[in-house]
Amino acid sequence: MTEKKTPLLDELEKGKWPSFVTEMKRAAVKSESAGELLQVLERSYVEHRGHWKHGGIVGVRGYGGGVIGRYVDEPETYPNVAEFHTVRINQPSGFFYNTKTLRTICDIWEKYGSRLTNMHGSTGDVILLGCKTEDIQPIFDEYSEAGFDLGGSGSCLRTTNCCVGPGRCEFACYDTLEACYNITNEFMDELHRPMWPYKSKIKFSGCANDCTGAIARSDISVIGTWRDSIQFDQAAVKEYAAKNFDIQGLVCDKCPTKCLTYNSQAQELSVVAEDCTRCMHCINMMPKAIKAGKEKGASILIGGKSTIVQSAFMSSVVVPFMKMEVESDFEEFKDLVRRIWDWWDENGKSRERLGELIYRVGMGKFLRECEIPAVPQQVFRPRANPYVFWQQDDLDKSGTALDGSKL
Amino acid sequence: MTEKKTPLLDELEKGKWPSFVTEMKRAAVKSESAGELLQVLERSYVEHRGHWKHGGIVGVRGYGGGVIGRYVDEPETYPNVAEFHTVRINQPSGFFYNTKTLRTICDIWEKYGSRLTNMHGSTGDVILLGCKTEDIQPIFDEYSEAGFDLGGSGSCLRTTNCCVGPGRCEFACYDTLEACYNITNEFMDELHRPMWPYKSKIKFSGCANDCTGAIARSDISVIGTWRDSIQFDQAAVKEYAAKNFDIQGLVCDKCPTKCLTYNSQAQELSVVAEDCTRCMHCINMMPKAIKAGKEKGASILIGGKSTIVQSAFMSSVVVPFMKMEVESDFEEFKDLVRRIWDWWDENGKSRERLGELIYRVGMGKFLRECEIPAVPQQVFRPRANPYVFWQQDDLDKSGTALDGSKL
Amino acid sequence: MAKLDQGPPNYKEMLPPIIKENYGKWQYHEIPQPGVLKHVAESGAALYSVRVGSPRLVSIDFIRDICNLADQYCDGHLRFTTRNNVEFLVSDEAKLKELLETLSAQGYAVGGTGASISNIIHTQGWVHCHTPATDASGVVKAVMDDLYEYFESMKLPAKLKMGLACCLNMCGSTHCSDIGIVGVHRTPPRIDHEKLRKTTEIPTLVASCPTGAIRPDPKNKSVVVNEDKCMYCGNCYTMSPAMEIYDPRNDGIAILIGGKVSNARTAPSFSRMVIPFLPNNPPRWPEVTEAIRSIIELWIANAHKGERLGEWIERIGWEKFFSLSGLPFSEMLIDDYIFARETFRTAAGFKY
Amino acid sequence: MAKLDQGPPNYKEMLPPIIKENYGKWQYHEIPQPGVLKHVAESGAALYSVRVGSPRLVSIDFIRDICNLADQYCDGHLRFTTRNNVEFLVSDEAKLKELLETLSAQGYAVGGTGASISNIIHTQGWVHCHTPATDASGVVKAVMDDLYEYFESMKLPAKLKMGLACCLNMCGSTHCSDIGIVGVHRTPPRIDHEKLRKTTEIPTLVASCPTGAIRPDPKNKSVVVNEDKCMYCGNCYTMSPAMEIYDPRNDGIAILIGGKVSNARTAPSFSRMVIPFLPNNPPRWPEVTEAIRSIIELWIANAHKGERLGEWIERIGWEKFFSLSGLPFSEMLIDDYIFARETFRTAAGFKY
Ligand code: SRM
Ligand code: SRM
Ligand code: SRM
Ligand code: SRM
Ligand code: SF4
Ligand code: SF4
Ligand code: SF4
Ligand code: SF4
Ligand code: SF4
Ligand code: SF4
Ligand code: SF4
Ligand code: SF4
Repeated sequence: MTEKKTPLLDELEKGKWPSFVTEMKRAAVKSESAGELLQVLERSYVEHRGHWKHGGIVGVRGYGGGVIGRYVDEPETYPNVAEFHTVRINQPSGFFYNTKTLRTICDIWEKYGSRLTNMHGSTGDVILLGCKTEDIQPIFDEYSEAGFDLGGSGSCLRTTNCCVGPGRCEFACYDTLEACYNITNEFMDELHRPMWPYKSKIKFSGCANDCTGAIARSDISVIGTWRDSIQFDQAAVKEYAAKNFDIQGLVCDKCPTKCLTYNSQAQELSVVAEDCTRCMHCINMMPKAIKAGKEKGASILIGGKSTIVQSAFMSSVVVPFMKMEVESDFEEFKDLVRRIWDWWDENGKSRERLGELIYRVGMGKFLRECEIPAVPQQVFRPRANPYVFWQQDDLDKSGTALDGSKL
Repeated sequence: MTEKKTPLLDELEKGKWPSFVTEMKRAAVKSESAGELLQVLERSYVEHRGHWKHGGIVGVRGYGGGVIGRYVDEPETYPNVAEFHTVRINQPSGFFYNTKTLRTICDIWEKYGSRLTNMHGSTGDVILLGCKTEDIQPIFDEYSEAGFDLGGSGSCLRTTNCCVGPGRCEFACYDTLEACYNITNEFMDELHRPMWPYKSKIKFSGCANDCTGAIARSDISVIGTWRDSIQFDQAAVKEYAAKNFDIQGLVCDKCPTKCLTYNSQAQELSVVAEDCTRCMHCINMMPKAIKAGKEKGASILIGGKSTIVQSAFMSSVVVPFMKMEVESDFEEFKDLVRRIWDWWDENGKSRERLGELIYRVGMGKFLRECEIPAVPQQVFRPRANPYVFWQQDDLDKSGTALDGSKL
Repeated sequence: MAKLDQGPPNYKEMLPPIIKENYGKWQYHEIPQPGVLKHVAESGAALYSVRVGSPRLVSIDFIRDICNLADQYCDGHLRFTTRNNVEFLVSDEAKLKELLETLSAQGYAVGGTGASISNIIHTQGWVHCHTPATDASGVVKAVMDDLYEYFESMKLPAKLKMGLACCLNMCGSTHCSDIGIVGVHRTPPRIDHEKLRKTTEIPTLVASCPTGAIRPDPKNKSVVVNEDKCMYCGNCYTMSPAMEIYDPRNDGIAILIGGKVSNARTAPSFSRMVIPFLPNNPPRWPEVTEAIRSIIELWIANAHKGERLGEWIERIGWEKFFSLSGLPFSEMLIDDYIFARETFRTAAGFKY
Repeated sequence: MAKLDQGPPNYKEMLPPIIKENYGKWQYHEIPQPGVLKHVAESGAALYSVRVGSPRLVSIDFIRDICNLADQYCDGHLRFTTRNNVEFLVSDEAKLKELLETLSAQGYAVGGTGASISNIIHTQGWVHCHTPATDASGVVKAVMDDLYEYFESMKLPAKLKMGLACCLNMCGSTHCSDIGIVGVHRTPPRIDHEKLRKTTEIPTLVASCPTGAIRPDPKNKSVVVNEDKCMYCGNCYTMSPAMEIYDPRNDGIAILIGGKVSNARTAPSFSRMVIPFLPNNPPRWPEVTEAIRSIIELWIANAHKGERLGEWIERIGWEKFFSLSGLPFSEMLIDDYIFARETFRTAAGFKY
């Protein structure tokens, strides 16, 4: 298949890091499109430019997204990748797989596609990289039959994503895997039928280490936390001390609020719980000895996104603490995001992400209209200007003649 | 004179802080306008509103500013303050006076005005508070004769201002008094004949304590500093130690860069000079033992102003270090501000302060067009977005077809 | 004819001999007692400066009084500070005690040095300006009376610098003060269409509104204000007398705290709004004096030695300040202007 | 007919028995060696996760290979990480050593745990996207080859998280990475007027430009670009295929550093530009790999233990970073976009 030479790409088969070129060549053994893709890429390496175009809308019946249309710019030269679309398959929570499921993915893709995938896309999907327009519906049909569904693309709820959480992490403050699964299922319509001003993303991290990068990468960032005090196992503290672990220097001195004290005599830790910001540092350093509090839940932060158009935004706190209970079906969270999306849908301009909208119209208006109480946790610091929008109805206007007449 | 009652204001003659009401009453003994001013003010206290209007342009021949026109809103009721203008007299550097000069100010004002003044206005002027239109020119003529000049108002260089500096402060890193005097004299035309988009202010502080509030209150902030290392008098350090002054806790622990070390054994201080940011803290705490470096000068910061219109701005560094030498007549500084004002004058919109203009068009453009080198000291941190305006002339455009044709 | 452009009086003529002799040669200073600075020069000479509070709005009688004192104790030399206090410059130590006694006898306020509250930088208010939302001198008098103990002593954790501005123009430079007292309007301007037609250039007026709330109304040869967009800055009133914005029932005072301008330890910082509105209640503005006193007492009780008000709050966190102070938090305090974004808590770490 | 809206496969069916049994009951973890995590549950059960680097762009053959390994050593269970690595989930300690040996024999890359460099989050590049200014997989391969020693060991001061995005859309989320590699265009879009007339809604296109550089040109039924206002973001090209922006001679890579997303110790922070441009030099992008290596080595040499790249730079100051690194500073690195102001040094304190 790959008779044509790829001298530049071949260079990238050397070195210790696993090679995507090798992977492309493996795919190309049985896939003509993968073979041509290598040629197109080699040419890009020579010319320092890409050769792909976006184009007409491609998709499956009943959905508005999930497929990214892509065409090579010289279809005559590269007929096998003239159409080379991407299909996004919604991944299982936490990227957990059994081999049967993975093999099913491979088997179907082998029938129709380039044999190339991304495991996974940057949002979280299984990315099936490169197929023809005519095959899109059959591909979907077969995957659907096998228990898979498409992920998001376009102005919709995008594929949600979560950290490994309680599946394998002692730090998880809520069930990220179940939250992601349950909430994704709740919002199937929002995921599959784009109808908003722009895309919206949710990421679930079990604690403030934020292993999904939610705060930077999702409009709605759900970050596990707790409301009471961190807990100590003082026997385990002593074990760390016995191993000459520098508790004072590496743990206490780096506590951002200096609320953690090490008594080196007694070899015991103590904390001023109300001053702890639950940053996770001490827990990270001494997982055997320090644990999160008992009253667990999550902070909800809103507005994260990358650079286009108004600059990158990080999410910021809107609900400092919310219970994320499987038992109550995450109702409080679902209600909240519904209110927020409705508001955004009503007020947002085309291609305006949630964070940009809040910035444009003001956090105060956002909170008021979404019925979220204002609390000091929402800001690093209060406003520096005195330009308050007063609710005119709350004022005593009896003496104010607004028509210009003297008072 | 003040037959009329002022029960609310009378309340403000009580208490330990010196009373402006008492001052107004003293003036009112011989000044009818001061008497009426008391009435107007009492009425404001009753009604919770002001009674002053701005109005037509008032001024003196040859100048475009220096006088603030003011009229009461009910001239029939208050004929003596129907016209009640303010004259701004440029103060001597550092607010130093001999009593002869002060008495001259009083004597002339007694002849024409309300007998009321502000010592001083918030920008720095001697504020002569309240006179009639017809008296403005004679007032100016007499003050001028006696060696005074008007300060600024309108879209001009405003009255400059400086800290006490070498006159009485061991911290002064350049001669603030002379700089203020010399530079004010250089820019008489800019001060007296408004011609810019808006006002521009300069304040001179002898060190980073910034006792004029320059960084917050002036478009051009000249803040004394040094380029080499702070100096110690170790004998004096020992004296502080002997008095049980907590050198470690109150000085070293609060050094922002932790570059200052106290050897409590030897009772000696040492510094990593290249890490010192010259914040003044240690010098403030131990003025007998720690001194600024020998190579003194100033940092020039640009753009400070208060809230109207785009929010308050603080000045930011444009020239990290400049010699401020009396001998060279402050030439480097004068050249710099001329370039900056010219650029502002050319590019600024009406009522756009320098800081707002720089924000609008970009710091990079400002630096480039004012021929100021870009250095990392100008920013806390570099840009977080990749939206660089590339100078197209520096690029290799030979392969770029800008007319839309294929490359 | 008046001489033009002769510039301010030459400061050199104002300096007392001790300063001329030791100009730029000062070695250190001490504060022997509140209100008295002792500066010692390399030559060994010592200059005593006695700081006296001033209402700033003073009669020429006041100026003549202090001139008399300066003649008597300072060989005719004195100065004012950048905070409008008077400083008597005493070069003869013998005269220091006498001066202090005289000042005390005559009821002058001596203090404002070191870890104290000095005078409040302030503005014109109802005395002379046309846009005030509150008075200046009156509020200052009420607050300084209330806090006088902290002016005449040096028992605060650090210096406390206050500013007052009677409207959002902020002539009092309250934007970087430990405590800023700002007069605020809360209702949109009222348009006097007739006056507007006579006095105002409409495009300039329209351009002056920072939020774009003013639209031209060509039919009416006037303008309309979109009241939802107005945040009552009064900039339009500065541009046009036909846009009156004062409103006795709704004007009042906002409190912003935690700013500073010195670079000592921490970078200069803006003051932050903690109370969006207190009523104008002359002559003594009790709501304002009480609010300020509570904040100061909280600071005294909790700050480390040497910690400015804002430095303390930044250390404990603004959310903690609100819980300690009991001040109500509301969306009014959340920034929604141009640079709002940097104030949002883009982090999962905070105190409850 | 396909079933609609059935949602993703249920993760519960994917979990190995040890996880089902100890779900939410994990007690602590250790990293016995680079690339191996040991999680111990309250029950005493221990799960070993072996992390293997992946090129992410993989063939189904690769997936089948790892399935075979998972069948052999993990009872058919594995997962991927949020950074696209593979994790073999070994519940039987006996099989751990065997697995590691097999992986080593077959040339898999084991590592990426603890204080190491893990995989680089990245994007499509020249492989599949239409707006790239550089390739993704190729640059990642070149950089990871060069830094491989830091993947397979844990000798860094702290974790180092890298991201690559092939254009300013930043799908690789480089904006909060320790090191972000971003493809940048540097010349304005080239308008294909004919195509534009056929494909593009002009008002939408005009609205898409963040700097207002695009004006309608009604005469020509097309648009004009004010090149002085364009900062080459490519947003117009996303909106219209008639606005081609790639430019082989001038496209390349910018390096942004010092960001993070975790809340540990310090708040999440954006990455900051330290190198505005490096050329596209495939296949190995030597300028890029060298620049990154120098930054990392400087960090290793100077940071405190446990200090992320950005935490180190914030401690010493960015001006100091520039003097230590010798990287040239220029106005390109000074922000001039919407939130520029907060980056200006509004303080007199800095290092030379
Ligand atoms: C495939 C993927 C990159 C990858 O290789 O993994 C991707 C690829 C594209 N992204 Fe993205 N984005 C991908 C994750 C992201 C992320 C990361 C994330 O979700 O965590 C971001 C940053 C976070 C965010 O949402 O802001 C991201 C921010 C963008 C943006 C800028 C959005 C913004 O508001 O700033 C665009 C531009 C747009 O929407 O027009 C964009 C647009 C695109 C388009 C659709 C460009 C286009 O107009 O054709 C790319 C299609 C490439 C292709 O050939 O398939 N992509 N994109 C990722 C999706 C895979 C998946 O479903 O799992
Ligand atoms: C007199 C004085 C207040 C005082 O009581 O001390 C004052 C009084 C006025 N200021 Fe001011 N400003 C005074 C110092 C300041 C300062 C402080 C400073 O200079 O350090 C500021 C803040 C710093 C700055 O420049 O930003 C200041 C910021 C303003 C502004 C807002 C400017 C801005 O860009 O934000 C205005 C509005 C304007 O220019 O239209 C303003 C406008 C005014 C006007 C002219 C309002 C008007 O349109 O009539 C006031 C005249 C009052 C009167 O009745 O005389 N005044 N003004 C101060 C001048 C006395 C002097 O010459 O010494
Ligand atoms: C007289 C005056 C300068 C003048 O030219 O008039 C002055 C004089 C001195 N200042 Fe100042 N400062 C003066 C206004 C200021 C201002 C501006 C202001 O008040 O609006 C500031 C900046 C305020 C801010 O940061 O918000 C200022 C911030 C300082 C500091 C830094 C304090 C800090 O830790 O942040 C020092 C150092 C110290 O006191 O330790 C200082 C130190 C000093 C020293 C000790 C300098 C010296 O060695 O002579 C002087 C006596 C201070 C004292 O009163 O305790 N001076 N000083 C001003 C007196 C105003 C007043 O009447 O109260
Ligand atoms: C497997 C994974 C979650 C998943 O669902 O896939 C994961 C797993 C763990 N993370 Fe993470 N993190 C994972 C991505 C992240 C991310 C997101 C990212 O990489 O884009 C972050 C935020 C990065 C940032 O701040 O820029 C992240 C920030 C942390 C931190 C905070 C580090 C810090 O000091 O800033 C910890 C705590 C620690 O390691 O001390 C942590 C700790 C951990 C622990 C120790 C949690 C535990 O007890 O199991 C896990 C092993 C860490 C290790 O590899 O050393 N994890 N972790 C992700 C592995 C990615 C990879 O293949 O390398
Ligand atoms: S975010 Fe927290 S709970 Fe989730 S994997 Fe990372 S450390 Fe564990
Ligand atoms: S979680 Fe963070 S803030 Fe809380 S005690 Fe530990 S290190 Fe300190
Ligand atoms: S700014 Fe510095 S030099 Fe000037 S008076 Fe204040 S402490 Fe002295
Ligand atoms: S001047 Fe400031 S930074 Fe320098 S040593 Fe003294 S306290 Fe430290
Ligand atoms: S703050 Fe406002 S009201 Fe007060 S003097 Fe300045 S312009 Fe006038
Ligand atoms: S008060 Fe300010 S915001 Fe309101 S209309 Fe006037 S200028 Fe605009
Ligand atoms: S970063 Fe840009 S070029 Fe790369 S995949 Fe995303 S949209 Fe495409
Ligand atoms: S590249 Fe960006 S800035 Fe330039 S014209 Fe297109 S949208 Fe506007």
